[in-house]
Amino acid sequence: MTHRLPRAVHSSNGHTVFDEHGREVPAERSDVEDVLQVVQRAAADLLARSPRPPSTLNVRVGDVAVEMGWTAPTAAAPAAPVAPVAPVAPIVGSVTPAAPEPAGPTLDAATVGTFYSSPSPGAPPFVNEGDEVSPGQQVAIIEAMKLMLPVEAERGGRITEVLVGDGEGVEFGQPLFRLAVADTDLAA
Amino acid sequence: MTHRLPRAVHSSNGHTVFDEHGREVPAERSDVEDVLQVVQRAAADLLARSPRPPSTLNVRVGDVAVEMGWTAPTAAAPAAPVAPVAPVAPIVGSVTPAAPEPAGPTLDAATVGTFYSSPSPGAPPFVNEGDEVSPGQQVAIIEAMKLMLPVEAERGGRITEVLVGDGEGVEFGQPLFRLAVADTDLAA
Amino acid sequence: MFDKILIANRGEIAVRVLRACRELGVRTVAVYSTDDADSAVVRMADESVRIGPAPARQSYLNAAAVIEAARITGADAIHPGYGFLSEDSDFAEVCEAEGITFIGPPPEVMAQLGDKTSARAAMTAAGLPLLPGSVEPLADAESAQRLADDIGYPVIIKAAAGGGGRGMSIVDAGADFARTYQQTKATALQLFGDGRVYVERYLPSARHVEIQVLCDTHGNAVHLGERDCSVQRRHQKLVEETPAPGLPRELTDRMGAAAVRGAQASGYVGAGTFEFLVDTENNFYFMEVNCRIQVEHPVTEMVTGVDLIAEQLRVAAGERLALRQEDVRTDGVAIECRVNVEDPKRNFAPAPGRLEEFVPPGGPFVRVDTHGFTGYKVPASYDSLLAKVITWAPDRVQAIARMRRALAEFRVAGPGVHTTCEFLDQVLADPEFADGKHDTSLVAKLLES
Amino acid sequence: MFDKILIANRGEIAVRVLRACRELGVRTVAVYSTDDADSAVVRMADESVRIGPAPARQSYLNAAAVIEAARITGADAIHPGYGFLSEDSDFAEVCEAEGITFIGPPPEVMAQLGDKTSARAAMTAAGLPLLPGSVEPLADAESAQRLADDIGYPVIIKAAAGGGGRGMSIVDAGADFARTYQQTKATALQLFGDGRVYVERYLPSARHVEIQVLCDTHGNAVHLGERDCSVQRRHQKLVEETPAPGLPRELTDRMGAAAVRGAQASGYVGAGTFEFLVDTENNFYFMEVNCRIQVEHPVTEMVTGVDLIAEQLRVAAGERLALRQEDVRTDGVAIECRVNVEDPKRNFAPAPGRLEEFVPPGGPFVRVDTHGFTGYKVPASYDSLLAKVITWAPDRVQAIARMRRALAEFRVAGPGVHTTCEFLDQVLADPEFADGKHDTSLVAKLLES
Repeated sequence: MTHRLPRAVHSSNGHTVFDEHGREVPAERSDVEDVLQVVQRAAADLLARSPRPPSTLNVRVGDVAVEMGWTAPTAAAPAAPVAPVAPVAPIVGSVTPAAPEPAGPTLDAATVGTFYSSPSPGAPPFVNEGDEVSPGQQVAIIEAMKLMLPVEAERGGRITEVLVGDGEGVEFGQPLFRLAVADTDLAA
Repeated sequence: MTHRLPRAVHSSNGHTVFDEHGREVPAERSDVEDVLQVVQRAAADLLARSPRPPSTLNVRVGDVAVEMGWTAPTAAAPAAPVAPVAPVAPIVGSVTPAAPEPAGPTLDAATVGTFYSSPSPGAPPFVNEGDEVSPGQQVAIIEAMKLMLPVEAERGGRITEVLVGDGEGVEFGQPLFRLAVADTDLAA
Repeated sequence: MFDKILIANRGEIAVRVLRACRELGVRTVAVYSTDDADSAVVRMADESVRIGPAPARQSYLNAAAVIEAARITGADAIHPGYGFLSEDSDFAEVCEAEGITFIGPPPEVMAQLGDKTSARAAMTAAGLPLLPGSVEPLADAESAQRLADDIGYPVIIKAAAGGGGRGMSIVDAGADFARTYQQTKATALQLFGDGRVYVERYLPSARHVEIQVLCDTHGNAVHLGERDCSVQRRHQKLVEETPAPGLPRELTDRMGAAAVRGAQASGYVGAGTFEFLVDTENNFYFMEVNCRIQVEHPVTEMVTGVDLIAEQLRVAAGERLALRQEDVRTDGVAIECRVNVEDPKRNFAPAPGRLEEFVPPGGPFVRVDTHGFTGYKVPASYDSLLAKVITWAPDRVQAIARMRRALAEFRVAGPGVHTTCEFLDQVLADPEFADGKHDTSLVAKLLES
Repeated sequence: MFDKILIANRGEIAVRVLRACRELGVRTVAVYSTDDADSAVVRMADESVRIGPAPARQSYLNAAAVIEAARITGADAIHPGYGFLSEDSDFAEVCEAEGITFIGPPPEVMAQLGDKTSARAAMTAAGLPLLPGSVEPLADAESAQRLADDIGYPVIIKAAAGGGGRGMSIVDAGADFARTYQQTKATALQLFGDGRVYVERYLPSARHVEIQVLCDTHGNAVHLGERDCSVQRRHQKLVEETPAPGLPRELTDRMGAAAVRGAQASGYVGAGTFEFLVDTENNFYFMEVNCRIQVEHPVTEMVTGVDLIAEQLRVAAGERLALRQEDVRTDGVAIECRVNVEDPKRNFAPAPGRLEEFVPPGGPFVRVDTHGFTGYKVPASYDSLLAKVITWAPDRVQAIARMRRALAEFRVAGPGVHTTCEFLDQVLADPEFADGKHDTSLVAKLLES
């Protein structure tokens, strides 16, 4: 039996990044799932019976709470008096991060500077999408104050996406690479 | 049986989703479901019976709470504060003004002025606590702009409390008397 | 000075009056309708009295309720703000009879100046220039048409009892006169209960320039310079500024002197505004007197340093004006933008609602007069003015830049809520406005384009 | 003028600088730490760059990160605000080397004036009066003690590299000197990495009065009058005002002239502040130069009409000062209160948190500089200044009344959040303050009572 639950992954930039699909976590999740399902059904039923879409919906059972809110249209938006309703599904499975990036662990910039994907102009990049990297392996350079600072993988995994172009400026904490990490690694 | 649960699943505007520590929830699932169903039914019934869509709806039974809120459709609607909602009872029998006084129908001042409980100084009051009044019966005087305006009972009932002292100033809508009204009358 | 003042108004002006009271150590009574129970002035006032339900006729226009509220709270004066009862000479008279000071001119002065025809007669007598037209209300349609033909078209027909841009119609050609005349009379009767109208020459590209005066009960009067209110939409002012751009100082000084002359001739007391039209040849013509504080008074305050509401209170309390004309110095340029909860995209339809976000601008030389706050629900029952943003700078270019900065940082959001901020910015960005060469037709041109 | 300015600061001053940029049509880059991602300046800026985690050392004090942020955004100038890197001459030098204009005095001038001993030497040479004491840092404890004995007690021992009230100790009697001397040296070494100290006479009831100067790169310099900053708690200013109450105009004019002389002698460029102590006999003594914009600069702006930040930008861009000394006119009185998120009941412990309610004061002659807004979470990582409330009035009595009105209407609430509003009101209500007879001991006396 598998259990799907939100699981927070804290990345090094201090922002909370969530696994979108729910990873294995070692808690007794069957109960969790059941209670949440109950709560969700309650919320969904309430929504279905609601004469018009609510702007907020909270369902709480003891320590379990589902709270929904729909963003009000901004002043610039057309005069729709009622905000569009989000689908119900995200209530339970919802683990989307606050950041606009899709979920998944990333390797982030440790400093502001200019990102270089290869050791020198014209040279092949340190890593390509699809490459496996091991912890400590150099994957890029960030130039800051004329110093070439190596960027090393903090963890191992497979590079699924290079998020910054060669020569682009990056800010502190900006994701540079997206990684696919083995489940066992993630759970650690 | 214990359940390890996320402390709160909070989906507001598609933003934050918490999984803080995973906490013990004392309720049994079946109980949860039962109580929730009760609460949910109560909320849905309230919605169905509500003469017009409420702006907020909270139902809470012990640890179980359902709260719903709607944005006011347009600004033309009467002031419906998006504040925590009053007990469920008034939704049905709503006869009280939005004043902070305890529930129960009241006879309210129709104008700003000075309240007199009797026809002339020294005379006995129009009504005393415990008196039965019938619709249209004069119960007091409000003096405004040197005019002695009779205050008449809008409805019949028993005066349970005189809320304003003789000679005191009253504002528009201020409750003057509290009434006890027969249930049949209230439901009408 | 008074002990306790009742503020017979709502919205930003009620807050403005309260602030002046507080700074002078005067206690305050707010009155409010059911819709305004959670308003800023009610939160801020020492006391508050609910005077009626939402409709203004039953609350803010309900003289009896306001007087009773003053009586039960023991207020010794009433500040009427603008609109509502502020120019109601009957109300001022009742206050007087009740021993409550009405903060404004004496009732008989209000009555004389509030009626456009008697005001015109008084100002003609005081030697102020008027546009060619009828001094007396028009007797009948035929004599009206003859007069209009004499003046030459376009002419404007105005309700004698009108004001604030209501009850007036422009006639471009003699053939249209009779019909418009009847319509305007009918409208005037309906709006003001008074069908008298008069006619005068219409200046299509005139500037609307007004003079602020301040008079005490001892016969002293000063003017505090002019305000240009030429940015109007359907006779509703949107942007006001001082000094009037491009007008020679010599001209505005003469206008100021004329206003003081008119005020003294009519026995005016308190703060008042003399409205003039200025044509393209810099001739000025008396239009009307506003016997109250104006919405746009802050621009005058910003360049003179004078707190006009505090001055109203002082002269109403019988104090002598501390200011002499030679003490009035104006410095720099001030602009006011009226931020309304209206949707410019839907023909400026009211767009009130709950302010989920409300962050007014701030910082150097920016003043905001508002009753808004985060969480406030703007009621639909009243006018749409939410905030006045006023900026000051040493010169007009900087004052405009500052205003555009301020409007850009004003954040107002809520379901169904729209404001005129962006539209105001369009006005400010217009080259004609930037050059100070605009007139009252600017907004119409912008909206057509 | 610059094309794009990076604002190397946070809080209210970052917003203040952004406003000046916007009014001048300059694009802005905000830099921010992880804790400040949702801050006002980040919301308002054209671009923003996260430069590090919450601790200032890794973000706002991280010169390399700031420079890199300027480089990747193409900013051509950096405004450092106050605090953080604003008086770091090394940072200014790096900016210069990188071809980025540092908005402040040249690095060598900053270095000279930033060190109290070389500043004292320079100002002595320029003919400014100094308190009796050591011009050079003290060589050893014995010679220090001898000097202190000569000066007479009380004396104050100050870190040469100190500032902002840190690294200074008062010695009341010769017996305590040696111990305090060692302690102060140790503290100075710890705080500033520089154990050099000097000693001078301590004036227990002196007034803290500072002069604002403005200098361009063409050798022109003006002063914009004084500010009195005598209301301090533990050397932290709480209330500032201009003009300094009770000081003769002739005295402040002389102080202004001295400041201009000192600025020109040292090759100063930009906005700077010369701090003086004024004793009870109206003698004034140079204390230090602050080579940056001051927190309390708005009071000067309110009485002169000069936008000091805009002037900083103009002179940094090489423009000549448009102001001559004779153009600088001051009008009325301005007071600033610093509203901190601190709990006066718990010895002014920081009390930050989420601002569930935040309604700043407004209306006539009230200015608020703040980065706060409803919903903002004040981080605990930085200093506690939440807002500066500045009021203006024709005279001091009215300015105080206005300030008390403004503080009373300032609504700030949230879990764990406290402000100093009420305490500030106590200061303003104090008869000694009202009379303008207070000195730097006022707050301590109020807190003891």
